[in-house]
Amino acid sequence: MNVIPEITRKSITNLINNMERADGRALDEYREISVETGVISKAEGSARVKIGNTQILVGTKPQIGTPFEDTPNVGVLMTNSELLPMAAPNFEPGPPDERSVELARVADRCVRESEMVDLEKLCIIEGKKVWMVFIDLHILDYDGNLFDAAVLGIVAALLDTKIPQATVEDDEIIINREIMEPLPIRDKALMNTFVKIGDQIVLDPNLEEEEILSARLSIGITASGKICAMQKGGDDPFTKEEIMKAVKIAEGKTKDLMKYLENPTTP
Amino acid sequence: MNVIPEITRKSITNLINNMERADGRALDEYREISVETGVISKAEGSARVKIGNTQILVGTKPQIGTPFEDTPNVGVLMTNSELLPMAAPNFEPGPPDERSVELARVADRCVRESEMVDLEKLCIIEGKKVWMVFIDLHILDYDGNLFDAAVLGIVAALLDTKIPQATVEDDEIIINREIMEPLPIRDKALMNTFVKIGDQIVLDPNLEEEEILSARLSIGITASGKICAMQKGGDDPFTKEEIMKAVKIAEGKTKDLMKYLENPTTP
Amino acid sequence: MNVIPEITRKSITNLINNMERADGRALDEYREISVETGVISKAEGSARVKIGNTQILVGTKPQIGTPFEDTPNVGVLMTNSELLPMAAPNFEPGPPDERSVELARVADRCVRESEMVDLEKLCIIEGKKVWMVFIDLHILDYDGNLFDAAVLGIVAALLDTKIPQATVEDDEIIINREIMEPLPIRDKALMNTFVKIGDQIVLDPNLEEEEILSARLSIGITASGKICAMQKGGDDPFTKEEIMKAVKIAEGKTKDLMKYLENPTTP
Amino acid sequence: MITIITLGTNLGAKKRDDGRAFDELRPLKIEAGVLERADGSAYLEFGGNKVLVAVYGPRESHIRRFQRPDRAYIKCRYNMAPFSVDDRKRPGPDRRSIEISKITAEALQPAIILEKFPRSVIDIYIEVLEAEGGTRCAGITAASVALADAGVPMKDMVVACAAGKVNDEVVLDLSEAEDKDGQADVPVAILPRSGEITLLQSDGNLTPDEFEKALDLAVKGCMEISDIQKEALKNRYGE
Amino acid sequence: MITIITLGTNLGAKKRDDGRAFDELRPLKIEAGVLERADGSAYLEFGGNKVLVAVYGPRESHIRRFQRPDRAYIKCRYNMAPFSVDDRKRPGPDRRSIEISKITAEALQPAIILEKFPRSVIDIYIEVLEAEGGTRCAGITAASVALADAGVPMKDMVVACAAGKVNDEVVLDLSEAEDKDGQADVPVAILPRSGEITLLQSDGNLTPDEFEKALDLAVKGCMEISDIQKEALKNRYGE
Amino acid sequence: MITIITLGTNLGAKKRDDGRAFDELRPLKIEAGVLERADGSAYLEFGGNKVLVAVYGPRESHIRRFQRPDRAYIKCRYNMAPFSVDDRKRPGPDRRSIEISKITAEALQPAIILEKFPRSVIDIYIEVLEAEGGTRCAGITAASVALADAGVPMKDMVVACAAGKVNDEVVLDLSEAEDKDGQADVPVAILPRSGEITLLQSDGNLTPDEFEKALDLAVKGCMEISDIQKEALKNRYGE
Repeated sequence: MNVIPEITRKSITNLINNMERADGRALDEYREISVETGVISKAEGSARVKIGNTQILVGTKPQIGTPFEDTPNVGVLMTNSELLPMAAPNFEPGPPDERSVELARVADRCVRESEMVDLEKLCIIEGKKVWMVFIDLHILDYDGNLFDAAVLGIVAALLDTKIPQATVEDDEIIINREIMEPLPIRDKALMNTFVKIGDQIVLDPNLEEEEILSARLSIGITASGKICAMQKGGDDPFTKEEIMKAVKIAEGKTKDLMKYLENPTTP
Repeated sequence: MNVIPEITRKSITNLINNMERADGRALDEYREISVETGVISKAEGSARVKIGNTQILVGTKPQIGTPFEDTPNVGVLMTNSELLPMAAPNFEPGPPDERSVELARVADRCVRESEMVDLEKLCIIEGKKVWMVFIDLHILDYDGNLFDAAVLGIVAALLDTKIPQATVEDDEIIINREIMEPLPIRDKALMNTFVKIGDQIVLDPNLEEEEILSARLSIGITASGKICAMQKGGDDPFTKEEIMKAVKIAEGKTKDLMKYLENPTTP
Repeated sequence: MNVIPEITRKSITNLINNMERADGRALDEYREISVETGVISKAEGSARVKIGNTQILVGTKPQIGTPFEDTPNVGVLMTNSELLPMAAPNFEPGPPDERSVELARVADRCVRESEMVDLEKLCIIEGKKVWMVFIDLHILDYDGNLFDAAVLGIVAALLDTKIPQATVEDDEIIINREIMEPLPIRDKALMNTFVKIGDQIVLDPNLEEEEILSARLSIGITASGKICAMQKGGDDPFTKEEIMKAVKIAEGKTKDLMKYLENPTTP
Repeated sequence: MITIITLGTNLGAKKRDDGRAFDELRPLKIEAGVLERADGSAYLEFGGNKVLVAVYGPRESHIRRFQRPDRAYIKCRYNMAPFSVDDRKRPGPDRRSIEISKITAEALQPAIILEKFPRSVIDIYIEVLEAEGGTRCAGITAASVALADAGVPMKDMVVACAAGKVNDEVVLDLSEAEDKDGQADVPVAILPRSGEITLLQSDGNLTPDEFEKALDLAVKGCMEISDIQKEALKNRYGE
Repeated sequence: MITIITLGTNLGAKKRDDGRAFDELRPLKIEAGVLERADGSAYLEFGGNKVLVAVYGPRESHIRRFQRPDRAYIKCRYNMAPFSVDDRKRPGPDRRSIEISKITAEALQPAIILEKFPRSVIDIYIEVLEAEGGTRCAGITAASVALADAGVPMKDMVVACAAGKVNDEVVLDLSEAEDKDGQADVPVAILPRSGEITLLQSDGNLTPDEFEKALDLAVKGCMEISDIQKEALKNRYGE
Repeated sequence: MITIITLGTNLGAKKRDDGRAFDELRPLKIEAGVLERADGSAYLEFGGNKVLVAVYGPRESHIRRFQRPDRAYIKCRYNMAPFSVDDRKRPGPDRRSIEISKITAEALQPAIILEKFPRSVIDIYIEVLEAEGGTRCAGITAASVALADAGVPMKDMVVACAAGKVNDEVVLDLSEAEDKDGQADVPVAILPRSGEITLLQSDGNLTPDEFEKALDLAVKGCMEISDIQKEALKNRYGE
């Protein structure tokens, strides 16, 4: 548990109540964002995302596995997240804690429900073998707003991912790593996270803002304008008006964010 | 570790030395007992048992699995128990502790050694596939004497259990959930738990009595009058005479208890 | 963490700086060594090794398993070690800690890299089934120098190991326990451990010496004179000269140690 | 114990697979004070869901991680019984139950007057005995009753209900079958007095308009369930 | 170190598969003081069983869970070596070893004068190096010797032995093969001076009469083993 | 950030599979101060290896096991990212990473002035983001830069490099392919000022002469890398 001094809390809150932020941003403004892809050669897809000083590395690894019984012809995305102890002084090594689990599950739902990847095309032999794409979030530096960085990183890494050609001959699967094919992509979704501080709703909280938030709302929106995920957090409630205002802002911001996916830096 | 005040300990012990109990029962008398079956629709068998304020929910789930190598034509009963943190102020969440393990293993032995279920009839393909019946003990409210409640609950749940018809055609197993068959039942066993307090042997201890017991003896007896399980616990010894006296009482009490299995309440 | 009194530390160090040891040994002298094999009938190979009061029991168990993907025609040795809580007042029950892991891994590398066992002969069906030999180190009494005792025990146990004949007929493996064959042995290696105390390099440290060592060096050497493993430990550095001196001594000492493998006691 | 079947208001409209109107809840019953040892407890049946909740506390915490100098700490454990679902669930927490435990604690917290009990902990144990869609909302609703039964001082009694989208229609309180085949699920918890929202998730695909409609419908469902919560307490404690 | 082969008293009677009479123990040997670091230790071979026990303490406990204000706490760990059985056992506790550890502690406890060492712990580590039926009794018997070797003050020296039913006969001290094919197994531990019973389990099918016969037979076996325990200590410490 | 390709001195000699001379390092670049939250950090690319190191401390330890009355305690965690290798690695420590964490701490410790910070802990977190042979040496080299970046007082800056035997030749700095097919690998860490050795392992088959040659070659490689470490710090902090 991080404790922020009462005086800092007050000064940040007062600023925000006056529609200002300590780092000079507008209430609905993101910090500087960068997206690099293809950063890990051994990963079939990878992306390094920075939002301000928050830094996440995402790598994907496709493996052949067995489909779930109730969806025999559908591939699988598996999202894991590690809040590395390197990323913040109070993160501990060990199995994922509840924050890490929530992050991975919300990011996973946002990507899955956006139907970004055509999972049926990842089926190799119905009921028997499908591609399982492992998505690992490696949180390197934590300065707030992991949700938006995580989803941005996952989407960039999935767009970067190539899987080997898999063909079936005589009930045997032949993997040809000479022919690498991009994932079957249909749509894209990104996430916008708002927090309530004082009387205001503020976009993209940095760490200091996260530590004094009273409530948090993350909204996932597809390129086609659908809400595909939402997650409230924090100890205080929202009014319906606050929620609908955040949805409104998110619709616009998502379009801006999508641009970072178009020309990612490659190392 | 629960600590009971010395004065309570003394008053309970004095009463018992005078052949009386704080709740008015005779030394060899059970508290009020109720047995309901069919309480969980999604479980293939279930029972809710109350002995006094002790309350246990038992559910069974048959699954197809591989038999043990040394018993290739025999199905399997697997008993697990969770002392839920809801059941007592000092129960902690987490993997089963030694009390929970002992409870599950003693109850399992009592049911298994009674040969209640004809496990050979649960074989589907010898050496390859058998029915494994998972029996889960969910301890909801803990007011003493979990052993007797657990065995009563398991036996009631097994009597309530229906498994789907499984037939073999061309080395494939066909499960027909339209035809649900009862388990092949041969005998029944129940358990009677005695504790030593002061100079006496007392049946069906409630929580207060358990906390001051010096020794505990649980005896499993079949409907056909065989001793199928026994387990001593506690920090003090028993004399042989005390043990044989408990066996004697248990023979009679088991017959009384069996009646609760005949017409269980259904919700 | 064991703490040794400063006065003991000084007296041991002074002795060693004068080329003497508290138990009268020369600096390059082992304590009394004994090797017994065939001590556990249910293990396919076993050895009990004592170096001074340090006592280790090693048992081997061959099992049929799947080879690693990159070495499809090669059997597997798996070395595990348990620093049993019985062996020292400060050993705790639980999963292997870093000392135990290091011990098992260094001993494993020493034996594996010596190419003592011809692992290709442990292949049963290429790419599908090989013998996996589990080697379990059971540390019973800990008075220093586990590395050398562990390797001596493993090598003795492997020399003692018999595996059942496995033949393949119609893609089925037939295990014949009537015909037990020794492991295919090619070479042997043993380990010599040196510690730096004061200005000197000392062989075979006992517990007291281990507790005041500034650096540790374990050297594995084969019967054919090759260095097959080396591991430095401890908080202080070595000079190159110290390392080469230890190598020199180890070459001779290994030959002496090998004699203990020739006529092990059998119970 | 009281049972209610909400009849819904658009009776003439198209029906759902289980015959309910689009804005109709499944049958619901709540009973308070069902356990002996717990400080407070509640049992709830909601459609095919069976949920049991026990509350212990506020009580002293001996674990520093769970101590707050100025208020009580809410610890919540959502757990599914192995036999509560079609395929046996392995005992112990999984990622889903860890997330639900976290958001359930956050959903209940705004109602509880935490400042009264510095350094103490309130344990909420939610056991799903049988699951048929909507267990997280059922757990929150039952937990509020168990908190009240335990005498924990609260500003209001949190209540939860989901709405969602099935066959392109926005509907209230998805059953298990509807959740599986549906297009979206929006679980919501509110403080009924102020209408403020303490839990909000959305899973699926909704236009902003559909989302608003679902949110409004879920809030309406919450208000109906809130009455049944109060009845359960009245039933136990009188008016 | 002493070895004894009990010859049994009904030599004319039907024999068992391994040639023993019905009331005959397997060969047994016990050695005290076999480890350097432990405060007390004992090694026992009983038929094909090989068991090593170390005792540490009474010593200060830094874990509050293991502190009692008025007496010592007995911590027992029964463990099987991976190579002790035909199919390699995975290292670490399983449900069987957790139960045996618990009842072993309870079996030994009545003999130990715990009040002398408030707040301290006595650790008993039982390692089954080779198992051939009857390891829990072998562990208890060896642990008593190790406790004595450690100088732990005791009222008496607990001793354990099983009886059971094989081929419809009540027999003493079941071997692994007899345990597997047998009809019942009754492990018993006693305080030999008073004859009181500190461990009792029964697994299988017995009429009350058969049970009583088995119990008597096991107690008789315990008394014989008790003499060998004492010899082992005399052997180490003199009369 | 600086990049260097060591050309090696025996250019006329037989080359290796990747074209390097026998005594030639892979391309190496080190950058200090790459993370915001950590007290010190460094990023290193060495051939195909990518390693990130963060240092926290010296800081107070609240875990007694990690407190020393007279000096700081070094805690090191070497971890491989799941995507750093061809087949996804399961998250969490395995036996290999536990051993490497231990010897890395021992390799770095002799350089750090521990006595200055009694009862405190210095946490070193090494993340292998991509692995291509030689990650333990890369981790140690980068960790030294991160420690310096964190302002931890040190006598010297530990540096590590491996030599080994491939195709019967002693060569410097084995790549992943060479390590796999090679005959021996000898990772070495030194204090460059004194030339003393703080890490030494050997895995494979070497005659004593070959071993000495490999050790000398590894030390030579260390000295070259040491210059690049210093450049990285100069680059960040100026001369």
